[in-house]
Amino acid sequence: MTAPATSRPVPAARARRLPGWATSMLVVLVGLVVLSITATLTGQLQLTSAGTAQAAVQLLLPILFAGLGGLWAERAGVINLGLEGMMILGTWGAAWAGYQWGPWAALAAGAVFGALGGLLHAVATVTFGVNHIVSGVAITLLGAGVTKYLSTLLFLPVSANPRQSPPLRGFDSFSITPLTDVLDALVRANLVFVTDVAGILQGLLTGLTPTVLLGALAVPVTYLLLWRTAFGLRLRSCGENPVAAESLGVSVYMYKYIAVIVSGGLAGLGGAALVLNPGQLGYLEGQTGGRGYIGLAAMIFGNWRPGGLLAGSALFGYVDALQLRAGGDAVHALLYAGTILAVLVAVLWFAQRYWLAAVWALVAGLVVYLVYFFVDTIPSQFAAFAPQIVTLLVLAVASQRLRPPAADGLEYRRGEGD
Amino acid sequence: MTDTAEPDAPYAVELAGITKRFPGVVANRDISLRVRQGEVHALCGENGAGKSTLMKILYGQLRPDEGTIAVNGEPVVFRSPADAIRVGIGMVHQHFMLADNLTIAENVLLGAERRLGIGAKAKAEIARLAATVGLDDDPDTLVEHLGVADRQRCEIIKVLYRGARIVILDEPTAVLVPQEVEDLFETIRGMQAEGYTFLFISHKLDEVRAIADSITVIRRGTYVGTADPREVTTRKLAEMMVGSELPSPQTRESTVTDREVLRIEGLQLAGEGAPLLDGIDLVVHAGEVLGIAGVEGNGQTELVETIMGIRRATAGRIVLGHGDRARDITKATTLERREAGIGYIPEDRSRHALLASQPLWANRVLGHQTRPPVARRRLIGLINRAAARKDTQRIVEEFDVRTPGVDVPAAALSGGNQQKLVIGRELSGDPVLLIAAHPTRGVDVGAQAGIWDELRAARHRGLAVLLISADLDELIGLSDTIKVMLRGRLVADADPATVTPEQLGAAMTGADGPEEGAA
Amino acid sequence: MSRLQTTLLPPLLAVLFAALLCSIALLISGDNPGAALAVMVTQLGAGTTAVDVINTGAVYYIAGLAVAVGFKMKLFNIGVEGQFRIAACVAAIVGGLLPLPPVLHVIVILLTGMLVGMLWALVPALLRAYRGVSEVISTIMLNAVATGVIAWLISPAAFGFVQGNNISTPPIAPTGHFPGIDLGPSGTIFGMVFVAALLGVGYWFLLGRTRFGFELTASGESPTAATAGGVEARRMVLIAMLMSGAVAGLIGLPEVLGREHAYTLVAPQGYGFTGIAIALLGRNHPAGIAVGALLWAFLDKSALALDNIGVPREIVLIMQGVIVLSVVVAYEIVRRYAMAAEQRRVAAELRAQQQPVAEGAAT
Amino acid sequence: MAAALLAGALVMTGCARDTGAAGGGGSAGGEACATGTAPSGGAAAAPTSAAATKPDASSLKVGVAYDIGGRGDQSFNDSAYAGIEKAVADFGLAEANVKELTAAPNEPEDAAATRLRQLAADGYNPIIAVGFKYATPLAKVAAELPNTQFAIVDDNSIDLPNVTSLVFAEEQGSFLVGVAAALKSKACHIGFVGGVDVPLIQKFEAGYTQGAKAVAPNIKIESKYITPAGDFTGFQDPQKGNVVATGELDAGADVIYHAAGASGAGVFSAVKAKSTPDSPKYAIGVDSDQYLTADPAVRDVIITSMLKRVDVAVYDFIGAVASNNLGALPKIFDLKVDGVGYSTTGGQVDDIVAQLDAYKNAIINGSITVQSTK
Repeated sequence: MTAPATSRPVPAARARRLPGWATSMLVVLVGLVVLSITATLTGQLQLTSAGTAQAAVQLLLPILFAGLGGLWAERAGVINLGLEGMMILGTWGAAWAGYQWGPWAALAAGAVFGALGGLLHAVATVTFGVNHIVSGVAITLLGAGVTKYLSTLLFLPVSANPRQSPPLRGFDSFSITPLTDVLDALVRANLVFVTDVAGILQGLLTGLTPTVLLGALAVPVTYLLLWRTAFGLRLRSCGENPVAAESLGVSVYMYKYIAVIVSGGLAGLGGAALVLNPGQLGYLEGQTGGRGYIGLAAMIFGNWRPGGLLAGSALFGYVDALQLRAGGDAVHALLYAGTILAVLVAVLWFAQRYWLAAVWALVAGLVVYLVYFFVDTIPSQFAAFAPQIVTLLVLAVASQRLRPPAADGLEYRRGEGD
Repeated sequence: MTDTAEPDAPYAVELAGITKRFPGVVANRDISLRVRQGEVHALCGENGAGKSTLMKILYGQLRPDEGTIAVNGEPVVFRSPADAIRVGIGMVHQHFMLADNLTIAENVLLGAERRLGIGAKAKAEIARLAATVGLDDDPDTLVEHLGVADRQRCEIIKVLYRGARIVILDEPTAVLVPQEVEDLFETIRGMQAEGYTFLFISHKLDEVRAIADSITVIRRGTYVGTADPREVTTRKLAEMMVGSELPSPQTRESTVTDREVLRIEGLQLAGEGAPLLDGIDLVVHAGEVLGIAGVEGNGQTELVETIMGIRRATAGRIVLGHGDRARDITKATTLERREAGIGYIPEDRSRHALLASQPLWANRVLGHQTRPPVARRRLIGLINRAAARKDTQRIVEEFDVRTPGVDVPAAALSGGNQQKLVIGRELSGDPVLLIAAHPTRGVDVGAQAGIWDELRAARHRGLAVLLISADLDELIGLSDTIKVMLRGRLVADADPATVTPEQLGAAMTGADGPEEGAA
Repeated sequence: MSRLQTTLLPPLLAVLFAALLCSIALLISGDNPGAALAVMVTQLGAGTTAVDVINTGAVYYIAGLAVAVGFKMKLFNIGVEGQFRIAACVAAIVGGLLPLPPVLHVIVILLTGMLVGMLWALVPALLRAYRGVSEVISTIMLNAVATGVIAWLISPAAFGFVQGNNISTPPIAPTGHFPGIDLGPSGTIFGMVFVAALLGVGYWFLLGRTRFGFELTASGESPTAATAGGVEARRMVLIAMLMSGAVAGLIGLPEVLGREHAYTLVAPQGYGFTGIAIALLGRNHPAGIAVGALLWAFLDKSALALDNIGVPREIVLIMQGVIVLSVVVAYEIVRRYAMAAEQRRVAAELRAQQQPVAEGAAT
Repeated sequence: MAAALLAGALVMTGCARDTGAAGGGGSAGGEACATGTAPSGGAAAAPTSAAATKPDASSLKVGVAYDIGGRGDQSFNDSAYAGIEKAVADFGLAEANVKELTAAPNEPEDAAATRLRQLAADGYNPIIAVGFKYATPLAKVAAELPNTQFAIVDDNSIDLPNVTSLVFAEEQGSFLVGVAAALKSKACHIGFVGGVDVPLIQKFEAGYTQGAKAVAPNIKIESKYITPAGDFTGFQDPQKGNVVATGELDAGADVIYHAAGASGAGVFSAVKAKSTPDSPKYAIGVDSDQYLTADPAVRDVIITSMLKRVDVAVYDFIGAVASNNLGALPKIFDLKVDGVGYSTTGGQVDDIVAQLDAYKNAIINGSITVQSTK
């Protein structure tokens, strides 16, 4: 055999890189250092308090579930803009079952009701080839309508309120006490960085519920299922190249159906997490408040990967917790953190000789710093939407590095491939 | 139908009376095919003859409307490719079935995870198979980093990994240069010795005669006959395929003038790593067909798209016209270039040339939306629908587009008629330059001859043509000058009057310059 | 199947299917669907309901058009909601602050609305065109941000005007009111209804008769083919998004100019999302959108009567949801069927003309 | 004034103990919470509601147009209904002659107008509109129908002879619970959670702040709204209510007053979660006596609720219509007419009732004026 003469349209880029887990640890560490410096220098101690961390966990949970739902669907090539609707269905189902049979039933029913919404989306998009976004919008509309109708029918007699379920019994929360006690001591030691890290860890380990654990488990489980099993390989292949998958005997329709139904189920779990949240146990009309869409944004933010999604929803939950707890002053302090980050990024890019990008980062950092310097506090009206603004900014900066599944959102017909 | 079955050994594959209808078309009509175990059986036919459809049926991707399939003597019914794989059939598609964002290992393992799992054991097996087909990349490499030949190797590994004994190769040589074809044939012969059976689909008769043990010819969806490659002549085979005399792409007399129409100087297009286009210089004159030869993926697509303004050159100049009327269009938009008189036949008709669900007349407007007759002369910005219909009707008549009317959607037309419409459109409005990328790809024989005639006629009228084609016969037959492209550079010139396809192929891979003047 | 059939059949089927489904739901919950329908239809004659349907229909129509401009090129402007709200708010502020002569005052308000809608749409347009950020996500985020900006704009610290427990923008002087047609006890038809109709005509002309419309349709049908045909994708994204935003900027104005004469804290929300549903219902066609808008307005306004006979009003929400979902499914089925039929018809006609053709099936 | 002194002492010990928020922030320990003295004198004015002779409402057909949420909201819609029920019991109003309709979220003005017209067309008179969102439509409909009597809760912007405004001095009631909060706070640090940052809710905050400062001028007050104006999800997001309240508790507040509608449930659960026998935390409800309506699990932290007696207003209005004596209705339902007040269910404020009543009397007799804005 003679030496193969090959043409390489895309040069192989195989530079040595840190393994994924190390990169993420590094990112987390840098984030902590920046927050710690900011908290110390601005005096905004809420930035790294246990309470903020704990609130962030509560707030990120529904978003995380919804985002995982989005991840499952989009990895199989179906865009799920109906997450919000499926989440609403989940809240209703969870409240309905939870009221009668307790919190575990609430979780299960939330998942089932969400999955029903997913099934509908699968029928519309996979079987009938309806545009995914269109179907998602319609399902959100329908989900809201159905739950309102059902609540009038079923909750009104028991709660005397058509917009609300009767209160449910929730999970008991628990803390990992020995550890939190140690952390508490560290927090009180009042050492820069140590206190900050301990505070955040303490928040993460306090007030745990099975719902939180489920969320924490769902991320690695999703990763393992989708990236480390044959099932996941098949499912992902439907999102990358369904024609190829079909040619290898993968039942693309079936995997798409499974993915979208699981997606709905996860969104429904997000709804259940909301219903079982410590704030109020029960269904309340409009309580999802767009969290399904935020979940989708968090997933895109996370580059269609579970770890990234976790980071995205954590960022969202964190900023939201911060602005809810400490208001405009804390968001103002975030500007300071933003400046530090911009400078760090600029240094990094200078080191890699991306001159232009580095200069832009510096300019951005300067602008942010000027805002920080000349404004005393962020008006509450803007602070309230800090999470959305942060998400927009991150997407604007990072969108071109994102890599959606190749066949995401495309219509696929069996046997119509080349 | 021949009836020469050996009594003891059952046929590896036996298709009988296969009929498959698509809306408006019978793709396969009562086709029968018998493949002996351990042979390389070629399936020949022109583009659109129904070869791929037949193979998709054998691979379970399509279900026949009528007819039966038997494998190794056992009658089988395939509901999906999984069923076909189970009885030992594998298929390497003409268009690779690979997911770019998955690794080699993942692509191979997909659908065959049960065999060895997806862990280390499976990867070891893949590495072993990779060695046998000459693929030297790590199994964890993303497929997007592989070149064409390596992708094909990856496809063959997929088939082997599944334990296929009967391998369908659908036009495997279409994307390969002659040297790579020779490598492929080596591999096939080696595997044949190990007892594999091959179904080899091609319309390249020399290749078929070189590799096949027996040949089945189909034409327009029907079975024509079976031939023995040792006995049949190429001419006879061709007549079986085409049903008549082969059309020839020969140009008659030279019409080349010394009037420059297109001048490209030092054209550069940056890529992520190596440049996609590197220092391209060329000149096309009025009445000249300049052919660009090259293995796909060496920058032809990028060259065409840069000339059309779809991509922006990072350096260099593109000048349209000559003397006083020369115009630097390097920074012009696609529309401005079209308005300046460039016609464009893209390589991918359905994606780049047509609006599938729009009527023919609306497709006539595309690319001409600012120019009469389809745009109103006085009221810039308005579309003249009546004139668009009328002019579409003209194209339909002049270019023999077979359609019931100009209001049917483009998707309702067959590929050849779509292409004739596109060519008619691109030759409307008196262009000075036509960029034709693979103008006869996926077109039936009759339409192919018609398209060649149109290109010749336009050249005769003084049109400058930049022709890109993977069909070296077409390229040699139509061009006045040929340039060879390799890794984004023009590496050699060739005279179509003397060059052979083999010489061109060598130049395309960079192995050897053709004798008449390497650049 | 004729073109008329492929256009009209799907929505009809969808409405019937939705009605059937809702009837079943009502029967299960022990209500009489016939009575519900009857009371909804009679409601049209009651009070100002008929006029309200027309007025709200006009609002929905503008919303539908705003969404449809984007949909036409597969651009999903989910942000119509935020664009219309912020535009209405700023337009009301400008109208309330500027003392201007009659006609000019209204025109300035209208132009302000369009301009602000456009500016708010500019952000996702730029992000999409230059950074590749999906407009779906960015507009969802911007809808939320718009709420914050509006909250600030109408706060007393900025332009707010406290009236009892309500806050609003400064009231617009009578010179800035858009006169309507007073039908006495039946209500007043907004003058903006005619603007909406004109907008529809403009949309029809723009899309069907102009180069821009052609390029928009081409980009939606096949971005790659459009690019090769000299349509600049980036420019189209920007223009389509900005046009969508400009039209969105008008959605809130019928109510601001014709009734409220200010933008208040309790100004209605959700028209942007309704617009999506209506654009889908009407298949982005100006006449279809009109029918969809009126149907939607009828369902909304007449649903108020359901309270009278104790039927949960929410049944209408289900009905609307089912209509949208089934109409898109129905369109898709009919589209496929029609395309296959068309291919068959073309092939059959050609066969009739000459010998059979088998080409093009297996390329 | 022993109770006040006691409270002051408790506050001081509380401050000394308090370590503030994580990381050593929060209120400085040991800072004295100077306690103002409760006003003295001024006898309590006799409540003026309920006329001497019972009006006869048996011939009336009463229509009610509720705000979003309608009956069952455990808030002012329910409160309005309570007034109707009382009228049914006292004035002989026939239950069959009452018709209720409910608004939908984010509906445009014409829907509200249609609702009112519908009631009028069916012969209901008087018609009560609950919520300020009815203001503009009611102004229009009432002008069209001069022979129908209307009332509107929470709005006084309509100047028509057939429209009666039923507005409340929420700031006065909030003042009293502010007093209660200051007296009950051991950390000299209290909190307020508003649902949506709108003028109506700002009135609650204003009164609360003034009341607390009247008791303890140096008191620290955390104040936060869940959402800004226009984003009405703040009234229906208990999760965020919980986060906001927890934030205030973490900042050191130990009594939280909410005016956040359904999000208040989250406030209660936050307070309940942070409350320990050693350092109890308290919550104050709003509108109705939330000790009675909240989830039983959190009731023990609700020490009082600011009462906004929509029921009284509705009841009085129906009585006034029945006896054709609308002029006798108060211009504003304030402390004087028991239009606002505080609840004592649960007995947790029994120890400070004397002081609360002293402030109440001072407000009624005018020696304290409560501002409705900050």
